[in-house]
Amino acid sequence: MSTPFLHARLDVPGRLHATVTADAGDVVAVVGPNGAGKTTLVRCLAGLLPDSGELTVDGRSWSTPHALPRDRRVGHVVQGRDLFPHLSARENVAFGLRARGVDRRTARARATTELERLGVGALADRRPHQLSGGQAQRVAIARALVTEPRLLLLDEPFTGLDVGVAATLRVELARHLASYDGVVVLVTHDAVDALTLGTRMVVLEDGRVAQTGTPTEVAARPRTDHVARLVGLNLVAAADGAGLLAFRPSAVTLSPTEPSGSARLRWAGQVSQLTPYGDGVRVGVRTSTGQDLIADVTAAAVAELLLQPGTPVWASTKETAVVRYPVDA
Amino acid sequence: MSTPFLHARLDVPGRLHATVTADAGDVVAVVGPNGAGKTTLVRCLAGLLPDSGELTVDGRSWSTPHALPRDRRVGHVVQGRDLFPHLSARENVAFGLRARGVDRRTARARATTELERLGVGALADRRPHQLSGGQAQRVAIARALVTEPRLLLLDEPFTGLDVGVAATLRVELARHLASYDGVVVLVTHDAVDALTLGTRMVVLEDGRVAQTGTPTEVAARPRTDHVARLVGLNLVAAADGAGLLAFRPSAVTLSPTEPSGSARLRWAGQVSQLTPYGDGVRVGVRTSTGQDLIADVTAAAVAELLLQPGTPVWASTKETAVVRYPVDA
Amino acid sequence: DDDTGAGTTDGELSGSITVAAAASLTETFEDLAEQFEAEHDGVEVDLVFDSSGTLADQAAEGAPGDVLATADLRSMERAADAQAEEPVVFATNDLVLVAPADNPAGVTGLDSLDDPDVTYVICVETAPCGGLSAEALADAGVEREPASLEPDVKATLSRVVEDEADAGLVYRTDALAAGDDVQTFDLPERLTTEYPITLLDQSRNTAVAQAFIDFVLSSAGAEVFAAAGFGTP
Amino acid sequence: MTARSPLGRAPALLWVPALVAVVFLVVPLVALVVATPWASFIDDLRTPEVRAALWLSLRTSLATVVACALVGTPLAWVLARVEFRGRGLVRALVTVPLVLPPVVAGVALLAALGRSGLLGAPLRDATGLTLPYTTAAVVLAHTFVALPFYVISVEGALRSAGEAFDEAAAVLGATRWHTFRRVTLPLALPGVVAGGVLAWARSLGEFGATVTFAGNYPGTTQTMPSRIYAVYLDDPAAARTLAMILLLASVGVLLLLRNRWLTPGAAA
Amino acid sequence: MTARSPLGRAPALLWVPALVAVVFLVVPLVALVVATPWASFIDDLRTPEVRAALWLSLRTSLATVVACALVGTPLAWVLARVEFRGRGLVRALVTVPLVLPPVVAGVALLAALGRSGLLGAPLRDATGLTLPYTTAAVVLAHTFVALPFYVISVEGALRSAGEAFDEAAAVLGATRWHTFRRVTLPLALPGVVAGGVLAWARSLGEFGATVTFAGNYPGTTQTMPSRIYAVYLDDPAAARTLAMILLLASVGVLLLLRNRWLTPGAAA
Ligand SMILES: Nc1ncnc2c1ncn2[C@@H]1O[C@H](COP(=O)(O)OP(=O)(O)OP(=O)(O)O)[C@@H](O)[C@H]1O
Ligand SMILES: Nc1ncnc2c1ncn2[C@@H]1O[C@H](COP(=O)(O)OP(=O)(O)OP(=O)(O)O)[C@@H](O)[C@H]1O
Ligand code: MOO
Ligand SMILES: [Mg+2]
Ligand SMILES: [Mg+2]
Repeated sequence: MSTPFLHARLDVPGRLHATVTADAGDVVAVVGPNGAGKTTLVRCLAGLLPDSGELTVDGRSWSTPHALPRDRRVGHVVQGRDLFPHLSARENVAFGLRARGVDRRTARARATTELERLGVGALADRRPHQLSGGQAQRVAIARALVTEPRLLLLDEPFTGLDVGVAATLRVELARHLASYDGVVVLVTHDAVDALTLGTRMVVLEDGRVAQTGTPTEVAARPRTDHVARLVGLNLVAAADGAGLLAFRPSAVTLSPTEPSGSARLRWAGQVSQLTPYGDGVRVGVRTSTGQDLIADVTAAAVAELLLQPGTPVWASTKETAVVRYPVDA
Repeated sequence: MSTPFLHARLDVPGRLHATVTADAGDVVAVVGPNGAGKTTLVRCLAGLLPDSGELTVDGRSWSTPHALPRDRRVGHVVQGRDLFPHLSARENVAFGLRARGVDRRTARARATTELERLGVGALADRRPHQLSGGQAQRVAIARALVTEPRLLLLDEPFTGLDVGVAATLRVELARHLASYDGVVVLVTHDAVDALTLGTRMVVLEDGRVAQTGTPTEVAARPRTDHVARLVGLNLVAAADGAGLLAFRPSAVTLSPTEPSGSARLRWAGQVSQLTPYGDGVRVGVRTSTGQDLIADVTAAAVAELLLQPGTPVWASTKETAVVRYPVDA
Repeated sequence: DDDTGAGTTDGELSGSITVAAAASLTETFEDLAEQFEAEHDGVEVDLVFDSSGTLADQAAEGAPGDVLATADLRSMERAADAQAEEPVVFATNDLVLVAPADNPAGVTGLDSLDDPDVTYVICVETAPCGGLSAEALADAGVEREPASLEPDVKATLSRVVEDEADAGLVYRTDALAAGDDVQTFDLPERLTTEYPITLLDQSRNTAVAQAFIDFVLSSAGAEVFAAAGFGTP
Repeated sequence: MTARSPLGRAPALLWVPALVAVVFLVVPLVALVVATPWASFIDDLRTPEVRAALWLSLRTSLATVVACALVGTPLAWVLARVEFRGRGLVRALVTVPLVLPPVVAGVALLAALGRSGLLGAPLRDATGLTLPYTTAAVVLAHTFVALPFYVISVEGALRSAGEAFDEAAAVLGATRWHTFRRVTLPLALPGVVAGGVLAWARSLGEFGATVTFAGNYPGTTQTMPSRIYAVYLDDPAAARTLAMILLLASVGVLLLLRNRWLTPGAAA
Repeated sequence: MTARSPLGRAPALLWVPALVAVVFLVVPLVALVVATPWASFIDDLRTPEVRAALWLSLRTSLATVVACALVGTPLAWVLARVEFRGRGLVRALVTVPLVLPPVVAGVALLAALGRSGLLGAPLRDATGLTLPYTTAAVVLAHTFVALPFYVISVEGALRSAGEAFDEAAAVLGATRWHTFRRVTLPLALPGVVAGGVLAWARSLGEFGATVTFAGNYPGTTQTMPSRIYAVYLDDPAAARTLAMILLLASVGVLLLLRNRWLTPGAAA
């Protein structure tokens, strides 16, 4: 097997111990709870955090000898703001080109084009403090894209973007993927982003890789609570310890007494929360074994069962609605 | 009619001209494209931006004479980070209590409780720079909640939060709403948040209120492209100029030739983009009249119609799937 | 402050006085103060040294002090308002030419100063020694300009001692104090300055102050001054 | 001079001039150390005059820092945070004493606070007190000379700390004073400490203004620099030993401070 | 003193001490103005010595600022951004010249760069050049005294500007030098300008080190403070007029600068 385009074994004591690989053209969606180490991973790839690991990109080692950030050709959009406050939006975007020796006129022209592509061409002369949060985020993305990086690191890039722009950006990304053979690392808390844009998915938890695979695999067989919640599935350990069970909230039935009949999987518990959801209501149930389940039911059912937080209730689902798989497939 | 709990007529030249009212207990969801003036609105309510308008909260005027931020009893969670970098998470949360004269021990205890409620109790002694983005966001929310404000201003508070925490926070907010009679102003780009948490919705566009109403009303009859996209509807002007038409992407049929039959609404156009979406594919169509439509179709349909960007296509929908309403209802 | 000066008790002197004296009087006045204190039990003499002009101005401003001794009559005049009596000249000093111990430029007298290889310094014209130096150079017909006009005579001497200048014009007492560090050349004409002393208006212990002035003017004083190279008025 | 950092080595264009600067500052110190007659060091340290001068210098320089902190910090805050008409003028006026030669500063202080001065005369008529030639006058002279350094440096720090956190504190219910104490000041602490060090150092070395305004009396107004100057007039070599004593004392204080306040960590 | 702001009025606890500070700094200046014999102002300004001294002061103080900027900015950057062993020591060494009384600074410079000094003697043997009594020596003396002020103030500004933007620039492909010029320096500009003003002012008022190291000769080494001191020895009143000339000249320069560099807008 040939070496992958990106091969990273990253090690930051106490914060991250993870191996990530990707082929040219891959979009690696990194998901995980807050504090899982996603930003840490991205910063290691950019060369901003010292780590003791191995990193190979496009056949070249970036770890021995340690390559400086400026020599890595990465694009980086960070969580939070780091636009240069003393430069206009256009100068911010042109910065990376100028730093790489592109002449002023060309750099400005390309910066303007990139800003226009992201819908903020009219704001090119504003300073960051004169931009709204979402406008600033778009400028930051333009700044990362314009240098045509080999490795594009996006740490929650769609944060604060309005729906229209987020959609545009997805198209932008698709365009980039089609026309170049680098790797995109996309950190996100959004299931749709991870599933629709990612070609691989990496689930981080406590600094370790809890699961990898294609988005479809991961979504179908989540291995952690976090991913299950992310893709909107209930995840429980099988009673016989023989594996994991995943099933949709809509496949959960609530009843006041222990259900008999074909619903073979059942849990006694209490209603923990009620939220309107779509046309119905999403009900959180905490089972007597301490498991959290979600059930999507109709408003009529809520009224009929007199559900409110604290109401004792039985949750059950049919064996046929459940995907069953081993813990370490 | 009695005066509402919150009555704001806000005026910031060139950025905002909007009137917002809310009753005690309301959650006002503010939505709108980037740069619409949402943050500006929130900062005016907090007293951080000078505006020439009128503002009455709970029967008292905050505009004549101008009330200082510290006298307003508002809670404010901002877009971006503003945790005090020199204080630990606990000290950050305790700050507002201490500033209002609560003794040190009580303040620390309440801060700890609040941090625990938000799932970051274990990080109470860390400084902001030692927190991940989402962890910091939770501390910021705890800091705003702990002072039990009359007006809670949340500027994209769920940004960067993992799914589990965002859910917890929704419960937290619900708890707050049940136990006190203030007003929450929630700025969000997330349709689910706006629809499930809001009791009123304010749509801002270019610094003006483009639409208000209950979330259900607004979602059912969006008056701007932005809201339509937000709630996932297509919005077109009726051909006879007599109103607006809204319909779901799943109600749109694509065909290679002009459809005959019951589909009375039809548009010729070109495919602009294709994105995997759930089990199917979301297809963007730009009509020859320059309108953008979205159609959700099956993967099989895409293959059959050989759809790819640029493919000419007819989009149509049945009159029965369409909600029709006047422009200024 | 009332307890500092007790004046006379049964003809016995007691208490402390402050004597402000020109910097060039440092060693001699320290010597005299010690002798004076030894002669009068319970008397203390505090000494303050600075440039004459500064001390005179401070005395005029009312600075605490009992006796003022300056290095020239001009500065003494600046304290005219604070003088309790006519100043009396108690010593004189005259200008000499000095060169570093190894005399690197081979200086032999004022004539050498016209040599372009000789770097020499004198006092600035506004300082007492500066006026005399200008006179000396004019008398000798020296045309080359000095390298620097030092703010006071000690700075001038220091340039020579430190080998930063090949020659300088200073007072005989300074040259003598520098000992082996300098070679000294007498000038063809003696150019002297006079040192006056006076009792100050603000004195709180006039008895001791007057006794100290008398001691300075006594033969014991003259001995100390002569040893340091001063002339007698 | 250089070390590994994730951002790469320091470029020669920066570290070469930095090295030049260090050499330029250090060589004269080394030369001074070499030229010091160390034999007399301990004896000089034992002289009561020297000990009195050193002690006075330490006390007055400390008092100067306290005075600067008490009135200079508020002034820096007002200049950095409050918009008012004439702010530019006040800032210029604060800078002016910087350019006064020290002796002139002393003359100005005499003209203002001397016994026949603008404020000194009424003060004397009212209370019988005169300021010149007292230890208080030394502190006043030092403060006059050091305050502008303090204010300019602290104002810069306050400005760069920014107002965003002030806003957050205000919304949380803090008064401006509470905000100042708990947020603004702690955030600007590195700059405040730097300003304090500048003021302290300026005070410790100040000589011209002190001698002119406060005089040069052992025990009450003769600070180390005045003593050094007095001795220098008489015996330059001896003056060097004294200078070395002042130097070592201040380096001691600095090292003590560095460890507590000025480490990179404290600035984070 | 106070004005409207969204955050409220300045509290008395801050503006009262600020007012005290301003009064304390301004009253001596006013007294100096009052005590100046203005009649002779124009005549004094016409004296060739005074004009030469003023011109020399302006030239040398400007040269000093340039020298500080050229070597001091890199040194401040190294201290703020590069971690290396002995950084604490270097920082302490840089602070030490601050506490030297000016005359001692002059003595130290002589010991190092005088014609029989540590470096001065070899320099003279090799090239025949000596530094004392030259205008270059004036600039060296001023730089020695002013550089620490500059470095400490600029290091503080660089620290508070933070490293986040340096990182962003590095990832965008900028070298450290490019980052320094285009990001770090512009962001720290208010602090750099403040440092420059401090250095310039310190240079303009410096007297002790200059006289001791460079000497005092009209046209080449007699700066305004030296001239003022020389005149003061003989005629304090006349010295005040000269001081006023220096003061007005520097206020003029400051106002010119303020408008171009030091306005609040430029700091944003
Ligand atoms: N300091 C400023 N000076 C001038 N214009 C500004 C300033 N701050 C914001 N603006 C502009 O005011 C408009 C409203 O900005 P605001 O921050 O309120 O938008 P927003 O609705 O919060 O957008 P987002 O969703 O991107 O956060 C924007 O067009 C923005 O560019
Ligand atoms: N400077 C630091 N010192 C110590 N711990 C840190 C530091 N920065 C981050 N951490 C910790 O390292 C862990 C990983 O942080 P990281 O920022 O990588 O999380 P993340 O996955 O990006 O989370 P989020 O989704 O909230 O952004 C967290 O527990 C965080 O608290
Ligand atoms: O020249 Mo000074 O600078 O005497 O303190
Ligand atoms: Mg993160
Ligand atoms: Mg916003």
